[in-house]
Amino acid sequence: MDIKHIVEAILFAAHRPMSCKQIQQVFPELEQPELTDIETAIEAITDDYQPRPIELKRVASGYRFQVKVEYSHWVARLFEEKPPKYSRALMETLAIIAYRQPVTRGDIEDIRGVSVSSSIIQTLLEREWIKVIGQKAVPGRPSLYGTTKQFLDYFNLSTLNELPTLAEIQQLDESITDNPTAQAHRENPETTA
Amino acid sequence: MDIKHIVEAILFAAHRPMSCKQIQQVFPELEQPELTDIETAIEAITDDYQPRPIELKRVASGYRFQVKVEYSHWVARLFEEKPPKYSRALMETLAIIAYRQPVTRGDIEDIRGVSVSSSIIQTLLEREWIKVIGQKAVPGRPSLYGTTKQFLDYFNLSTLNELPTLAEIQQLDESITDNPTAQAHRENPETTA
Amino acid sequence: MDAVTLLPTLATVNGTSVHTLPEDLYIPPDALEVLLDTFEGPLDLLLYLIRRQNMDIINIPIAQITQQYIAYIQLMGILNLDMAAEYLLMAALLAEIKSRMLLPRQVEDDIEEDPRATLIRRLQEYEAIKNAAEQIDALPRMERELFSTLVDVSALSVTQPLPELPLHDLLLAFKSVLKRVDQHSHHQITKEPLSVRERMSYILDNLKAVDSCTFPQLFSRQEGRAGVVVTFLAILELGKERLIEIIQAEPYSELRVKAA
Repeated sequence: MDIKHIVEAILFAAHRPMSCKQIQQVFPELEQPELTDIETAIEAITDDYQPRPIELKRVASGYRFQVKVEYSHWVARLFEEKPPKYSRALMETLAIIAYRQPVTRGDIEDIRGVSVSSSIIQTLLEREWIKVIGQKAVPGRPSLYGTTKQFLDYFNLSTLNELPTLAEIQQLDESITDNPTAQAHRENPETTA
Repeated sequence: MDIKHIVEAILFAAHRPMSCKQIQQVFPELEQPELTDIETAIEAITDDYQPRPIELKRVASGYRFQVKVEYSHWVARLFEEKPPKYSRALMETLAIIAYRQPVTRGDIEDIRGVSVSSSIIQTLLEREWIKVIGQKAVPGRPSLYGTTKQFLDYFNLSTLNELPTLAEIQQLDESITDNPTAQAHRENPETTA
Repeated sequence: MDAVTLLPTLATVNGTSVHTLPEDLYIPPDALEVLLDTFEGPLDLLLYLIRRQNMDIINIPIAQITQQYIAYIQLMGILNLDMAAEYLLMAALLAEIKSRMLLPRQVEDDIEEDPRATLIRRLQEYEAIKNAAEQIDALPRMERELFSTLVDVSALSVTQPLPELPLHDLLLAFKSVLKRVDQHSHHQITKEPLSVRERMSYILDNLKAVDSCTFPQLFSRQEGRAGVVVTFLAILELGKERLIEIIQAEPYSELRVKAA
């Protein structure tokens, strides 16, 4: 059998990058081709796949087939996972920043009565719902956080003033929702919107 | 971008069999090709890989790329673990479920003439080769078992029809005796069975 | 037969110990070693006996096969092999068929199914399944002859969708904060209009980029009176919370505002 075909089969079936030496070892002892033969085969295979959407790529530990980067956009949906849900702590933190801005992390902790993890602040910053708008003039100069335009956009508000007042929030009925998908959410925690 | 290339990239990236419908769903909503376009692409890809050591194979749950059987000798050496072996009892139980589904454990025992151990049923369920497809309307309501798509996938089949044909059960002559020579060539259309 | 002849007593048939095998009892020596392990049950053993002697299932000589089967069973007993009850049941069934066949036939009025026919059908069905199982076992299968391809996708940049956050959920979270604060807190959540808090953030954010700005620069004429009021309240609140400094270098000079 053709060495090139065997090498190609091995590269496709291996669950890890394979060096020429490792490919050689896969052959039974008495049938092992020379390393140069394997290199030649790899070159030929690399050329063969030029027009295809996958490529034989050399990485640190050897060769492996991979999907060409330009197809990311197309195959991405294969790997999309159900989006996670935000924690209660994150929602409370965000709400406090929205209503009490500008606030420091210490302020948020005072109000919530528990510490606020860095990862929550990090997530909110990455989501661009909050930003650092200054430093408080106290020892340690903690960052002051405020909400962003993206925050308003996400919640479909034109100004912060459109958020319900504290009084309105106190009246908020837990069973009434502004958003039918949010309702479905609570009725069936398994489904993700 | 060419649909064929995208379909090929999806099939390679999926790491599981993909049906035409599933492939279609991977495309962004407004760019989804027709199912017939995907079928055409799959045919073209299948042809393209004819000369190569891998093939696009149709199994029960869809299409998957796999190494051609003739290369298994080499490729098997990539894996240190020996492939799992299954006992005759398990294979016979599986065969009965495949050919006689839906069947209860009692039916399987009747055909094999011995009791079926729970561990065999358990193994088959865990491998997802069989599943409970209902309960028989008799006292005790025993589970009815049937085979799954994963069973067909594993054995490289696309439908149950591709299973080896079962030997036909010969009809019996009514007047059978203990004397084989006297019976050997007698034909009698009235049969008991 | 060597393995067999080593045994002191092969079987006890009708109270007599049998030391040599009857001529018509065919027991291949290789079968003895793995006797019960090899057979998947009484049907399998029967099939084995039939097939080894090239008999036709449809026309099994019941007398002969019964004798052989029972000899096997007895042998198993002697060898102390764990024998499933099904084997004994089959021996009983065979004996019954044999005795019924010796009786004169009751033609036509015999509505009961011929027990031999039932056995033959079961043997046929079992043999068909047994053969099919062997064929399925021989099919190319994953992990043994078939190997899926694995193409790396780690180079692909896949963006994960971000969690959704319905406004209602956000407000409910805040409501529970307010409840906790009400219950046991020295902390007051004051009831300033949100426009003031928003403006506070806006002013601070703008002061971040510059060292300082003049007081009038914070106001925008286009916003009208209401806007001016909101900005003024925001500046006062920022000053109160010591987030900004309002500086006047000398009397009557321009007021300047800078971040604290």
